[in-house]
Amino acid sequence: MIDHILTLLIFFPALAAMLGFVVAKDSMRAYGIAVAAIEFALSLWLWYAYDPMVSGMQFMESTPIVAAFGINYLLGVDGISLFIIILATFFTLIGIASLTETRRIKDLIITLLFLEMTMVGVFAALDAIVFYVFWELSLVPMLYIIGAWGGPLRIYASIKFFLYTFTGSLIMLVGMLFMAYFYYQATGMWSFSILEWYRLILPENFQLWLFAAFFFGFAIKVPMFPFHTWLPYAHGQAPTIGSVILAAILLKMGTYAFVRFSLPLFPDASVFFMIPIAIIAIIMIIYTAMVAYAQEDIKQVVAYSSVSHMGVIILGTFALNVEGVSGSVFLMLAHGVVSGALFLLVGVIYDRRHTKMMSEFGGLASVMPRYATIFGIMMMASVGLPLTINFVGEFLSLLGFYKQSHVLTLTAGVAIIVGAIYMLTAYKKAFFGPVTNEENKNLSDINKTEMVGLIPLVIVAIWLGVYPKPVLGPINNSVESVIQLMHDKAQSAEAKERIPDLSGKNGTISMQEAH
Amino acid sequence: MEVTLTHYLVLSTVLFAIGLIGVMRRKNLLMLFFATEILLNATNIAFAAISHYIGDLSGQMFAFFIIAIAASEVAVGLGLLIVWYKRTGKIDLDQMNSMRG
Amino acid sequence: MLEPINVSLASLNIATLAPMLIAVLGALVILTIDLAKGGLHKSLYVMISLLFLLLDLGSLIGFADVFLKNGTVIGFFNVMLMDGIAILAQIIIVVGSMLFIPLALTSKRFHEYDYPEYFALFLFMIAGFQFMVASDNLILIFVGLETASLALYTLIALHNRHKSFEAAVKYFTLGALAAGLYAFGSMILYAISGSVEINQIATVLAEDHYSNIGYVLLGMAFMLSAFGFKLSIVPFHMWAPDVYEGSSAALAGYMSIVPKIAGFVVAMRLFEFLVHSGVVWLQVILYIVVVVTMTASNIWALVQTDVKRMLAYSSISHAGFVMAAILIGTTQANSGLFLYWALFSFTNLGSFAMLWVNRQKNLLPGQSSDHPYEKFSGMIKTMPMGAVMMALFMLSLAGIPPFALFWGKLYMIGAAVSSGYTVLALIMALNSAIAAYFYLKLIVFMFMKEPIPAYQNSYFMNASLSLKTTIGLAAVVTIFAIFAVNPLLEVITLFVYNSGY
Amino acid sequence: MELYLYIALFSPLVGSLFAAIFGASPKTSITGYVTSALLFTSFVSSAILLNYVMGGHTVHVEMMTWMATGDLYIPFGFVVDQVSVVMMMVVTIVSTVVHVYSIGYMDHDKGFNRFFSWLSAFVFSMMVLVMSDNFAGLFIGWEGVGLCSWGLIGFWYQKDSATWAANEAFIMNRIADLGMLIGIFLIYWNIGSIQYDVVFAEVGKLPIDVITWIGIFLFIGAMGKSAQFPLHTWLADAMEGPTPVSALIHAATMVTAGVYLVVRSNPIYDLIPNVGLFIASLGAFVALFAASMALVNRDMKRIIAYSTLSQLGYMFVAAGLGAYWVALFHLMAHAFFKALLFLGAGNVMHAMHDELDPFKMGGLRKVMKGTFIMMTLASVALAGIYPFAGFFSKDLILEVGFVEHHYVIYTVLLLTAGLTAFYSFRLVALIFHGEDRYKLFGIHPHEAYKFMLVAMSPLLVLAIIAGSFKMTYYQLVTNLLPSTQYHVHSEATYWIMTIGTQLFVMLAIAFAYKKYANWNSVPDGSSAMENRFCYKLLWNQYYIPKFYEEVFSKPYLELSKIAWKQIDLKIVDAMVDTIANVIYKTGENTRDIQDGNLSTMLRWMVFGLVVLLALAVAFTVGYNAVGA
Amino acid sequence: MFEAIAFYLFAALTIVMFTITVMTSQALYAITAMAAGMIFISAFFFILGADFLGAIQIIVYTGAVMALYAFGMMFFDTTRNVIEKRTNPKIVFVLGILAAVMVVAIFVAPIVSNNIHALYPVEANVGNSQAVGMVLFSKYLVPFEVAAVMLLVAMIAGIVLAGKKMDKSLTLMADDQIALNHTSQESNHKGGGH
Repeated sequence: MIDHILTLLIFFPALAAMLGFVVAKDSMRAYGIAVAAIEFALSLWLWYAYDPMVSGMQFMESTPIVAAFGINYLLGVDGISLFIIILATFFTLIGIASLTETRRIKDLIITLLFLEMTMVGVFAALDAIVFYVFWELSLVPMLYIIGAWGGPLRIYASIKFFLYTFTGSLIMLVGMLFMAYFYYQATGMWSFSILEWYRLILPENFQLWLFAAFFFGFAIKVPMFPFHTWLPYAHGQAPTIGSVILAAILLKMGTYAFVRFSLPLFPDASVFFMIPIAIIAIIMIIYTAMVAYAQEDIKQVVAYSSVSHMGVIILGTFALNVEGVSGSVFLMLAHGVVSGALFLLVGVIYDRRHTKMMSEFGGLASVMPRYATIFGIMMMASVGLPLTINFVGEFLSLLGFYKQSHVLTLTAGVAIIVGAIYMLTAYKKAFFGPVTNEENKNLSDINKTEMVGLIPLVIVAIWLGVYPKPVLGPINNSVESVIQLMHDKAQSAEAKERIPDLSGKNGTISMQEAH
Repeated sequence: MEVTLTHYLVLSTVLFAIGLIGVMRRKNLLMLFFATEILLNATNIAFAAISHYIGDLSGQMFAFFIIAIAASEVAVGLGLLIVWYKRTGKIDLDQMNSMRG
Repeated sequence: MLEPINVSLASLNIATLAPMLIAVLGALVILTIDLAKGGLHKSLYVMISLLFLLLDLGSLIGFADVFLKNGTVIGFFNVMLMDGIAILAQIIIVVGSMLFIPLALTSKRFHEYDYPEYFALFLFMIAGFQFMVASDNLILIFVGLETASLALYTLIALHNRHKSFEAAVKYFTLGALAAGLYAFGSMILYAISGSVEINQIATVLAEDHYSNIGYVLLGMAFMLSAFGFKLSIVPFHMWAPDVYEGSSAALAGYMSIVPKIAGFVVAMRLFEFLVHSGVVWLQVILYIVVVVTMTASNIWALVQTDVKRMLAYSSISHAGFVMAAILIGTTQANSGLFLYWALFSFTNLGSFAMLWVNRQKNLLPGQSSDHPYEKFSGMIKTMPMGAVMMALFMLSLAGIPPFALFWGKLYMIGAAVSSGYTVLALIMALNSAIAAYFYLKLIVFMFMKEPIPAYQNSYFMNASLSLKTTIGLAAVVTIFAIFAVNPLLEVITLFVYNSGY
Repeated sequence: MELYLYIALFSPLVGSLFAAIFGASPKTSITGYVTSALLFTSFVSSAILLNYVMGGHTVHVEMMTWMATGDLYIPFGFVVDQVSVVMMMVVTIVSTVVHVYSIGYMDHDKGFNRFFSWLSAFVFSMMVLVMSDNFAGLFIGWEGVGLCSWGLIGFWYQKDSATWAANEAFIMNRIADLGMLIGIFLIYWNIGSIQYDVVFAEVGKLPIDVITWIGIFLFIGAMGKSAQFPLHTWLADAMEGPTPVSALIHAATMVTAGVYLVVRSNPIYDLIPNVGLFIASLGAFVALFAASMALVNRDMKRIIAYSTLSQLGYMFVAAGLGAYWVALFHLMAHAFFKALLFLGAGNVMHAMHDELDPFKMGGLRKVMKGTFIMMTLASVALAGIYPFAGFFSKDLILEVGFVEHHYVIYTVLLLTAGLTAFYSFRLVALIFHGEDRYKLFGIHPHEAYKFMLVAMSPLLVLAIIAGSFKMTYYQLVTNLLPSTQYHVHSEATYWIMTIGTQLFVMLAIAFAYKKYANWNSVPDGSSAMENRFCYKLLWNQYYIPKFYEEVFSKPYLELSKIAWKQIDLKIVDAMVDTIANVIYKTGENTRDIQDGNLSTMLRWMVFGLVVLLALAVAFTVGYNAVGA
Repeated sequence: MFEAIAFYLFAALTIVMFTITVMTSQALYAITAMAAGMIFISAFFFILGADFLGAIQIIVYTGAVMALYAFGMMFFDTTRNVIEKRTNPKIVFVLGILAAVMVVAIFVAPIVSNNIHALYPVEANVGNSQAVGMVLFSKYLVPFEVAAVMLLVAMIAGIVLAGKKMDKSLTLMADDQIALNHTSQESNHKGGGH
């Protein structure tokens, strides 16, 4: 069974969703929780069975689908994808467990389970087409969630979300086909296996074009400035659960894909585009932080903050060294946990007041102290306080990029300032001050259902901030092999120099492990 | 002053163009059908001429089949027109405007 | 004196006629039964048609076997040409017909199904298409084309309402013009090559080193116009939306599949040798045509208010997409064409069948067409299964993986990329994105809006067991296409490659 | 000893968590007792460690790995050496006192439990800060104290000014923290480690410009935490927090973290005297600058805050000039008397029902004898009168300036010493002497709880006698810090200087008493002095907060709004929508091509044909041209 | 010479006739002119030695097709003046003439080819009809049969479309109406039988 655990992980929720059609409406939540819990347990088992000392792919599965065109059902996880998968199952569980939606809950849970399949699938796929299949398929449940349970502008938002990402990924698809064609030219065989592609060394000008093609798909998904405008709408209109999953997992697909595709496939292009992308990342960081600061709707603040944080992730990714990339992968998890939690928290107050305008709140800290506390913890995590999960990622990302450019990192580091500005201001507006609005006077504090969702997130946010090693270790090992691969493949002198050579360092790494 | 294949081809073209003009110009469906007949006939001349000038029978065969096709078309076309006329009392194509866009 | 011709029966390969003859025979049987006893139920005729189509298919599979062993079979003085693409196209034609004919078994009565002649004409039409693809003789192609077309005009008109007559007349008139263009084009080709067989024309042209290039281009311009009509290429597409709207959904779906594959095969025979000979004009023209057709029809589809009309424009767009195969001209592209069309036929079968089961007999006040988007509003709440199915087909049409059409698109774009048509590949990709909008629009209506009570009665009004089965079949194929792609692709590539395309 | 280290470190955390459990519930006194007890435990452990360290040992533990990736390896490592143990002692003493004091001070506050949770958490963070054996650990504490400071300044969150001040403090600190982060990055990429021992051993091998950058960036971090100009505005605003908080955080411990950082990084700063000089100059400037603002302020706590700022300037002067042990010594002494001063002010506030304007007090010595004595003595210590703590530490700094031949700095510091004495005793005089102006406001002041006064007494003792530990302290810390002795070469000069300074200071005190001891009215802004430019300048803190408001805050908000409404919505987003709309509109506008008329269709077909033909002709011409 | 005169004469006649067909607003003129044009075309066939084709042309076109059209004209009552709304008449002529000009532009170049091999050469000693017959029933047997099917299709189509059954549309009738209609027809039928 362990040999096929990835298949199991991917298709179990889908299967369960099918069966879910039979389950009675009022029992649906319990069913959903059960399924998600089993799935989560499976993913934990995956972690347990994962050998952290191995940097390559594990639990590989391979079955030809379209042999004539080189498409295989090829799965595997390494340190980079393992934890995002766990994050996905974790958030599905938490999302369903703390679900407060009452309208057509059966449809919602079935949709969520399908969504879980696609999420796990994206991160487990090692074949570009399989990856693409899940990547695109994930749009559909999300479209439905936003469009059917969302706010007044939900249709506009959902279509915008769908079309925007769809357009980007189609360009990416062309890139993938190109890649396969290059592989075909080089070897005489069709293959979409990423691992096979890794072995190709492409001429630099092709790398640039292909990088650009992939970039569109990933950048829109991330979303990177200036392709980010679908996100505020999507978040603004989506129901809580939709925002949570979107922020926690779906956005990670883009950044994950950068690590999985762009870096190892196009090392020279990565170096070539490093500075422009870093500049975009910095614009994302500062500009969206400013936009977040100007928001009146607390959910939009969190939404824009997501974009801002994704900028740091991108920056770390394009640090092209172990510290930066590990940091960005870790920050993906961190941002998932934190922004997911923040959206859940916004949902809590939305459920009570049916508004997200900060001007409607004020003084919530005295009415809902527990809520304010949890929100505060998560806000501080979002701001990147040390010993919270975000700090580890942000620190490493910025640290990594510092190697590449001092000035840009300094500019990007403004993130920690502007992040604090909008977050603290928003927190102040919503929670501090006297209770001015009559409607807020009798709000009930967080209830058990909501706690179920939030407490684990708080625990994770602090636990991994204090002791990131169990996660960071496997990530590090896998990232090292990626970086080494990049170094070996790099052709231009600049790329050779920018991407560190780790081949001589294995000894020191194991020494550090011994500490 | 020899008549060459080119003469026939040009003649055919001219007739074909007349047919095209008719097709575009006519609003009365029946008269429009006349114009389609002209198209086919124009082609027939050219087929026969080519057949003659290169000494091959295939062209004549083609023309033969075109005549057959023209005849069938007339049958079906008139059938359609009859139904349409029964319903609307008109065969003016400007009246056919229930679908657009 | 004329020498008597000695022809050995064996060299005629009469068997090459078998598939078409089966269809014709079927039609005659139906007519005979009707003569013997009138007023029989349509289900009888549906089943008879199915049976004969099954026989037809059997014979085609037999040919496929022969083809794989001995290669192309030529019969009847080189008139019949049973090569790989002919067989493939015929299989698609026959299978497509078999899928659509059960849609006649609606629970409501519609005028055309009261005619046994309807089924006879249907089979004649299939025979016509089969002749069209199984020959490279321009005469036989023409005759086959006209047989099929005339039958099709009638089938449309038999729906017997105002719009269907209008559709039939429009289709017929434009068809007549197209026929004229075809004839004129053939004439020019004949003038420069002295032959009406495409192979022969190609040979002669090559031997002449295209010295009469003006004539060639002229002929091709006419041919392209004629086939542009058949394949609904912009600006020869204008019949399509009106005809689709005017005819019954079942027939509209059929029209979007079967006639076009026949057209594609002929277009492949006719244009591809020129593309391969490096006739820049054709490459440029085809490039423009493909791009314009895809894009323009997608843009027009965006603004439609009727689902069937939207699907009409979408079919035009898909045809344009597939036309790219002819431009690219590699084995991969041509295989992609067949793969695409095979998958497309199932998806489109599903979507049109969904429209068909939801067809009302009489329009509501204020309703101007059969299937306005509003009709599907909130369907998830009233007809969840139906809405899911419809959404499935829409997603497939939009090219969302892993549904059927995605694989076709993937392979086609892949073919474009492999042949250096990068910009084309990008345009194809971006067009899919534009197209996604109007497919999504229907999904939005079904899943995200509130139901409109007036339309509640029209859902599944027409449904019968066989319709549902058909839809189910289409859905299954659409979902699980992923498993069918590889075998299909292998077979198709084998056939296409061995036919020299 | 490791055990004591862990006890010292973690007992505040345990206390904090314990209090946090009751965080949202109404007052439960037990939280106060438990946290105080735990802090006392921490203090005892620190004392034991001090004793151990005095024996010439250090304790260095590595608890566990924190971050390890690539070449980066950051453990949770803690070191108790001569420097950190001094800080530990300061922190634990002051915080124990403050905790006990707060039990009384926060007696009637709804957020009693929350307060103790935050306060203990602060102590924990501070302990992490001082005990860490690497820069990342330091940064944890660094940000941790920032967080707790935020929580405590904004403790009364219903008050808008409090939360505003909290945010200001946090954000300003963040600006500095960025500098510190960059400093850490620089260290890591140049040395490959951020462990103190490795860094200090290796730093000498780096090119001097790199070291300079490291020094600058680390100091930027220190500037924020220690509220040096231009990041100083938050400290005065931070007085919105409860007074014990001001005593502990904004006087004794947190704000001195910057000094600690520079002291700790002495091997780095030793290599870059230019940066050191800059630090010293800035310190001197801030000393004078802050003192000047204190002269006219009418907010008791702000006056003390400016005095803190001023004293921090002194410390930086010492640290910048390489007299690290002097800086640390002043840090320690200052912690005691300044905390005492603040706690005294807290008593006054309590008595005066949170009235802060000393002009509205007067004559309080009659009702608050204990507090009066304590505050006066603390002020004496602050003014640097022999034999109080301030004399030893502050005069030493003056000497350093003199010995190192920085006479400008010396002069500035001397002047500042006079100002310090003046404003300190202005405050004392206004509060405790003169007429009972508070009666005008119907307030009935009362002395604080006894135990609060008792709790303050250790600080009083230390403020008086701390100077006598000078040599012991010197012996201890110079194990780690450069052991430069600062003696004026000529005995005569030394005596002239010392006595001169003392006289100058006493003169200032006398002047303050003369001017304010018999004050009898509440100024209303109409007097001539209050309308003078200088007064207004000082009163408005040199218009710096306003400047920040106008130049940074408001434009940033405006810019943000522009970024959102003009750029994001109207350009970036509109662009996307425009593309979609153009496509859609194209459809709308061209759909009439399909007008449903058969004639039109036929014409379009012929049109298509004509286009194809035209192209055919054109290409034919082209082909022939090429062929010819 | 004779050939040339005949060609130009008939060419001119045909063009005039067809122009009348296309341009006139009198339906009767149009059909008459077209019939005449058809006959003139058959003249070309005879000139070109395609006797069989000429005969067919006269029989099928001028006979059958024209008769059908004449019937249609009477049925549709269009023997009189046909009023047609003209929209953008210029475009029509511009497009038509452009098409012609461009085709002619190519056609004026003679066909250069050495590789045209007559597959079924016209032999001087064989009559045209005989030759056509030989080819038609060997090589073109299949198209011939398919053409037969096509005519069958056209016949069925014509009958079905023009039939009485089309007068009532089942498509538009509700179920109960159909049932009603059906029973009334049945009873009519029975009644008629009695």
